[in-house]
Amino acid sequence: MTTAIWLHIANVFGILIAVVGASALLTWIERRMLGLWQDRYGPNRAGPFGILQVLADMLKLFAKDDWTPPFADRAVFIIAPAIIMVVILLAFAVIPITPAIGIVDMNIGLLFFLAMTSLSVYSVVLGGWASNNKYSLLGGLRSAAQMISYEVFMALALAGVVMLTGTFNLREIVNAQSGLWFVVPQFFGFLVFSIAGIAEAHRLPFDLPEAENELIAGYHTEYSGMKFGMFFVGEYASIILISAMIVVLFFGGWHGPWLPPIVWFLIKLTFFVGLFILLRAALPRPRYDQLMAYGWKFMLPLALLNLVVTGAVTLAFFNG
Amino acid sequence: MTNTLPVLESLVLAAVLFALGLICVLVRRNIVFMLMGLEIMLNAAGLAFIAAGARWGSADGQVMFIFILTLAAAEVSVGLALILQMFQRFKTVDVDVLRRMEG
Amino acid sequence: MMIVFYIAAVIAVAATVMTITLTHAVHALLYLIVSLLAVAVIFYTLGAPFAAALEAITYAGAIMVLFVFVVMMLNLGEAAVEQERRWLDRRMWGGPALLAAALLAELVYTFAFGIGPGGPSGGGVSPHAVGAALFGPYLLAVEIAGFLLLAGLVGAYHLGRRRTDAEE
Amino acid sequence: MLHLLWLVPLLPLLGFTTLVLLQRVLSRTATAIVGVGSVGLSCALALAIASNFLLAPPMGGAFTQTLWTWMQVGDFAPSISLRFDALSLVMMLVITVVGFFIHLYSAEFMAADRSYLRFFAYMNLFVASMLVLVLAGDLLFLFLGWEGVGLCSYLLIAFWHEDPHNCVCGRKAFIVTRIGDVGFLIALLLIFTELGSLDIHTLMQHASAQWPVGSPVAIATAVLLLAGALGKSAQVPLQTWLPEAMAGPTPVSALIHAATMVTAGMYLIARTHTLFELAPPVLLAVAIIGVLTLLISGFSALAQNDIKRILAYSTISQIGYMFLALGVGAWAAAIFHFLTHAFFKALLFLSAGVVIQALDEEHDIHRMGGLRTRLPAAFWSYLIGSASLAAVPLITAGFYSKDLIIASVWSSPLGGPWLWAGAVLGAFLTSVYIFRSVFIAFFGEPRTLVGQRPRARALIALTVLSIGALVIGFLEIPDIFGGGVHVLSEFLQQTLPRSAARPEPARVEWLLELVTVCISIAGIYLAYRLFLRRKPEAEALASTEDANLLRRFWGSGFGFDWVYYRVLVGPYEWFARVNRRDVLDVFYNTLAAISRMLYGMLRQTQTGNLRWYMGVLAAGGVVLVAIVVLT
Repeated sequence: MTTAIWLHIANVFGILIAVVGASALLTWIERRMLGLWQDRYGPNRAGPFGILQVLADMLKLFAKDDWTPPFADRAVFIIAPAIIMVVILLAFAVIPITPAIGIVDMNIGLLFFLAMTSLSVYSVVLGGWASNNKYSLLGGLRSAAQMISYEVFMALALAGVVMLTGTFNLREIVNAQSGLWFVVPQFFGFLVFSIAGIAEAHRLPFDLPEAENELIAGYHTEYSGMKFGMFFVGEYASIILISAMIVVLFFGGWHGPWLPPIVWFLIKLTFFVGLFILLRAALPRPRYDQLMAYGWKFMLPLALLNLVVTGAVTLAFFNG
Repeated sequence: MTNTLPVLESLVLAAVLFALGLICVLVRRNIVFMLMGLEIMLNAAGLAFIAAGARWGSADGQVMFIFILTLAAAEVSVGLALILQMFQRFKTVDVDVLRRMEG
Repeated sequence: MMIVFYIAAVIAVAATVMTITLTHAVHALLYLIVSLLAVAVIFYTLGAPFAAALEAITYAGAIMVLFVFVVMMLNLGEAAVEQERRWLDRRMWGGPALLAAALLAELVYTFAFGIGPGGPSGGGVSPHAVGAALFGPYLLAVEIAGFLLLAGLVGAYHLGRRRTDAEE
Repeated sequence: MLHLLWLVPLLPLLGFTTLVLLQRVLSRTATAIVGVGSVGLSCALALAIASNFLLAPPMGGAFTQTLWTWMQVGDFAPSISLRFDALSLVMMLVITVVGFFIHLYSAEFMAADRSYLRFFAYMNLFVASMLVLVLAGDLLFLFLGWEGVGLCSYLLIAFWHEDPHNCVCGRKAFIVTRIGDVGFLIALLLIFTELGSLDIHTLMQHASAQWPVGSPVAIATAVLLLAGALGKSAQVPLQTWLPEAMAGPTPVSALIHAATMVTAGMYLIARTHTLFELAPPVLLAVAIIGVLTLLISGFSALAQNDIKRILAYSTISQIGYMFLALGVGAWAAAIFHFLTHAFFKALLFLSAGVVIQALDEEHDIHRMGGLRTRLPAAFWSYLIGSASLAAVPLITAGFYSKDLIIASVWSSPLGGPWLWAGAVLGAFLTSVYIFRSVFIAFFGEPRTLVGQRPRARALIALTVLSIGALVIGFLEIPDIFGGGVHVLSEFLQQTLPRSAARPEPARVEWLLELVTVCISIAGIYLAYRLFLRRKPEAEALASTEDANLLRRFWGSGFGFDWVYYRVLVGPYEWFARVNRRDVLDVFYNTLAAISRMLYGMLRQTQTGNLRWYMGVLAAGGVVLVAIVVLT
């Protein structure tokens, strides 16, 4: 009993630290990889390959004066960056990394994930609003509309997976893919989910809320110090989260031959994180109206079609 | 799950939330707050349904909650559009201004 | 479980009280969101995890975002807060509070004596059962709810249009 | 062939619908083709069916065609059914043949009218309704045709509705006939409740089986049916509408108010003769009304100056003869007179129409004159029609039919010397007034210039009708004229009972014959003396005080309109005037005031304050829950 509790605690803190650490590390990895693809160096001075750059950035952010602009709404301004950290880290609680590693085995794990991502909107929206700056406000408004819209397609894309497995439990979903990864029967679901995931994490090319060249970093214009750091790390954490969900839902989670489950999971995860960074390097940023039109006029019908076809096929052949 | 569920307590909580929402609707002059009060009341009703559903172990409570949710979504979308419209026309969120519509 | 319930209940009530007393719309909304999340937790303790998730996703995650969105669009500023403070005259609370108290008393009385003896049969209701009920006996209601949403969509779109002066 | 019967009324109805639906498309020529053609087709079909019927009579002398059940409410199941027998055949033939020629004439007569299409639409609808009336096998279906005919009559009298006077005339016709129709409707209800059926054949059988002769219910039914017939056929006391009905176009007067519709009452009585035979007092009333009518309208016609009004009163008077014939049980004689009358009266109206049009809407005979040479076609047709109407012996159709009626009245057990005397006096009057119009209008000095002359279509119609007005009479020739011919009465015996007249010795018959012939000739001679030869003397006589009074009295149709106005219209208008500030309204106004007061009080709650509404709503909720909790 005691062992179980300790194991659980180890699980919790292990994942927590791993995620935060990985997110921090990702800031460096991204810059290096962007440098690679864009034919430049990236941070390469501090430590081997510049890996200590992470530490340097962290020190800088911590050391900075924790300054709140006088015109800002103080309470909300402080809460906003915390929200994204909290909800993203909470969402990791339901991700089954291996049969042994994973914090809770919730029977509504998938819904919990959706709930957390939908709450992450507040971080951006409130941050933008509390800054009391018109660029930030614009960024906040954009993110509210964008994230609410893409949440719809995201949930609809996942409904296909739920139909195939008949459960919201992520662990059971992974187990259901021991034979065939759902990326095959749910390819369109995967496509929609990935794109919506990028939008939810407001990563390039869907980083309209923080578009540097029009909104001067948008919602986090006024942020500095560790509050900015939380936004920053939160964004990378959400990349990892989306990648992890893709792995869990569509690429069989820890399943794979020869290698231990944790390794398989990490390999797949790394692949998708890399893919996201590559997308950032490769794609231009659309206009805001293009983004919304794309979502409602292409993604939504696609997701609905996927849903209908999946439902029809399930009903016809499995009749569960 | 054989342990007892806090049904009665939930119902009381729902009543309290409903009363608070009612106060909000009655006291506030700001139409945004009135809409929020309505949301509180709707949510309290949903809570009561869930509690009742849990009391009988029936799915009907949650079904009703889902319908309330739908209702709330539709209500809020229209209500907020009305607020925007009102603000655009009267430059205020004070419902008492709307008295001029008195017939 | 009961401890979780009581904590959540207290949070819900406290947050709601804050919602209805605060003068700043965004702050009030934040408290309302907290209240809704607390209610979601209560749903979970009542064995309705599906409803809890929906409460968080739809209510807290979508409907409230709309609220925040609109408040942000209105962007009333400090003056509105001041005005709200003036409007919230102490004298105005009496009547509504009395009315609400009467309603509350009646409801509690009903619950206390109306729920009857015997422990709740209990038992959580799985999402599967809810879905089966929704698309079984309640199918017509689902269709009607769909129509309601469509009407809400059209209505909101129509009302939200910014009319030009020529149209007035 | 007989099963095509339903097409006969349908064709004009199709013509009507075509005209109405395509009114924006059809040219004038097309309108005429549709309007006249539909009736022409119907006429041809009717002739074919009639010959078929004559060559191969169906079982029982009647052919019944049930198209469908109109409605079904409990026992009440009137059907859309047609019944075709000798009576219907004669009526149908007259309606279609005369109707067709009048349509043909109208195509020319109305050519300059703005509402050409509307005219033909109404006319077609009228023909369809009239055919429904005479072919219906069910009393309710008959009533449909009856009302359709009334509606068309109204529409056509008020055809030139730009002139308010025409509308007043149309309204008068509608209202007066409606009074009779109420009686008819009550009769329908009575028959249905008493006999349980509205099918004419069935109800006749039931009636003769269930009701003894002279039973109150039979009398009541017959009286009510008679009321309907009086209204439609313009008999005393409901005759006042027909002179006013001359406000419509002349072909309308010819078709509706002379040849066909006004005989509907007579047809109804003939059709339901069983009921009337069960009520001898009513039959007597029919005869007396007939005599009264023919005398009153005969005197009235003497004092008219409007050529169409003369003809209108003459129509009333001739229908009076038919009623007289019906009343004395000479059914076939009535139908015979109907037949001849349809031809010669249509002829008279059409030739009068030619005159009126030629003289640019001139109706007054005193402004005419000398038209004999200037409008020969009109003169000859008018003369033939007048001769037929005045029963000029041997060569005219009117002679044979009127003679048959007068002879029947004498010899019938239901008739008698008094009725006979009235009929003879009427015949004398007829000769006088009609030849008065002939001599004044067509002889003497010309007074008005002649404009438009009749062209081909009108001439065809006039010729055919003239021939009809002369030869139709040979269907029925008394025995004393060398053997005698009884084609029509033999034929009608399939449907109508044989005339109740007792055979008279030849001597008496010769005497009666002589009287009628002399009366007719004497009338014509008197007219000749008064209005052509000795005009100044006659005018001197007419200008005396008493004569003027008499003329005014006769001219106003024995003052029926004046009496009706005093007795009915005046009091009604007085009551309406008095009641303009409705007494009963006080009560309702109080109610309204109370509700307005309550509304005022309730309005106070509608503050427009949203929070107030919410508060009231919540308080209501609290009260409701309290009621639930505490009970």
